[in-house]
Amino acid sequence: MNQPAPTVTRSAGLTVLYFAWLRERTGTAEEVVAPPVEVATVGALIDWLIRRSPGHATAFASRDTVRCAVNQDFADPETPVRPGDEVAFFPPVTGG
Amino acid sequence: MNQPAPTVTRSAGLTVLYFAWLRERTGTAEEVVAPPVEVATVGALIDWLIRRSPGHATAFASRDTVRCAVNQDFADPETPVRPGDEVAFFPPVTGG
Amino acid sequence: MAKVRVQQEDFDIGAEFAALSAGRTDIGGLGCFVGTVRETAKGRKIVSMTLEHYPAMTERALARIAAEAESRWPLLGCTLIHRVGTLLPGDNIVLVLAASAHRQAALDAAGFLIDWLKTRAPFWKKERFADGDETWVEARAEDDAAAAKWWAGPPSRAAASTG
Amino acid sequence: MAKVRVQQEDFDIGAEFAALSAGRTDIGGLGCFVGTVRETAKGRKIVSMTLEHYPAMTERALARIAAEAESRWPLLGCTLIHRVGTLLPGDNIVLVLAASAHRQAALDAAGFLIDWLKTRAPFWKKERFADGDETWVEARAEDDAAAAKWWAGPPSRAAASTG
Repeated sequence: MNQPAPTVTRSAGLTVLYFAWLRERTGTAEEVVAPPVEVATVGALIDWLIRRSPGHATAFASRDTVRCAVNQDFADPETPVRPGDEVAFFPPVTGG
Repeated sequence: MNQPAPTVTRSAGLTVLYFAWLRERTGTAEEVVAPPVEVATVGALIDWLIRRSPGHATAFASRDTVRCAVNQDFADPETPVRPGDEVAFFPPVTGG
Repeated sequence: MAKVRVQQEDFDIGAEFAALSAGRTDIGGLGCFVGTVRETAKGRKIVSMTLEHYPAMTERALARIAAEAESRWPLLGCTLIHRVGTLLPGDNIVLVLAASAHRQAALDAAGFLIDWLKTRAPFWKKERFADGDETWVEARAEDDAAAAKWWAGPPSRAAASTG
Repeated sequence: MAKVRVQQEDFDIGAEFAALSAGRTDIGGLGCFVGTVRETAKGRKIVSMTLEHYPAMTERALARIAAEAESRWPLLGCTLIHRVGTLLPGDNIVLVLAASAHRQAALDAAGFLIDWLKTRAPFWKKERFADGDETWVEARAEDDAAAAKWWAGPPSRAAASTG
């Protein structure tokens, strides 16, 4: 009982960006979040984000239409995320 | 002996044009010629033209590098030629 | 060497050709593609299209696509310009331009640049229809297929000609 | 519908794009190729290039090439402009431009137009070298091969994408 409780929050937050219909469904363009340390990958981050609001749950309901970039590089569910990272979620791109 | 002699020349001439090195080798850009009626195809016309001058002979020495158009359409040695036609000889084209 | 730009304002196609070839005598050909806003989308008439992008990532993604083209073809320069914001039918959206000593490289690189841009640069289009409805354009399987074909290396038509 | 022109003076690339797309909202993409005079030919430095043509035939040949492209792709317009006379390194020689609702058609048509123009339009180039020597450019087997590939119909890459 002398042991300190495990640290479950991070000191630095993760910046999460949403584009296109993910922005519309979450109602958020950018948020800084502090998930527990267990949230160490993009996939785990999504699992954690969908509990933030019904809008988040709706945005990620069809995960195979959601794309991601970590620090401005395309990423996938296994890509690690760390405090200080910028994680962006968006639909498949449609420029050109 | 009452029969008239066969007509061996035409009343209307053939216009022959030369481009690029065919023009340079024949020394001619355009000439109107009146070959005998037997000269009824491009191939026969070349056989006849090469006797006009050493320059003509040189121009047609390598026939597989000579291209032809009859009345502004690409032609080949079997293409008919008739009085009044415009027949052009030139190397393979190199535009673009 | 590549020039990449994201901007709201229109681009000047002639000026981009001129900028790429100014003072150069080693270019033999320039291949170009310009994408424009069509008024009809899936049979419905659109009144405008709004392009959103991910600013921190976009120019970097375009530069990578250009660098990939430069690694695949002997380019003497390339330009990628993409507009963002609200555009009207007939407006220019995107310009890609590739210069090379030989025509097939210039044309193939231009095709590659637009195919990869369509699947690898963070832009999203929203169409606004005459009835006020707005929908995000969905990515198309054909675009993925068009981009994927370049993984197999230059297509056979490129091998048929070097100039 | 096609615009074909043979001229001594330079062309204005931006103006040709604008002319083809002016007032139109059905175009989704324009593919373009511009050929320019390279200073080096087979390792030798050229000082000028003179283009000769067959005036009575040239525009007709260009119109046929354009018509063939229009029969193969759903084009909304195309432009072929070829310069004649004496040109200097860096000068424009030829412009081909094809507009379509979809990008692959526009790009493929532009490639087709330049490939066929190179083998079916009556132009001949003579290069003048720094030492005063002049030689007629020889037709290249690669150009014939590039033109011939279109006989087999649109290449497989065209089939992969419709837009």
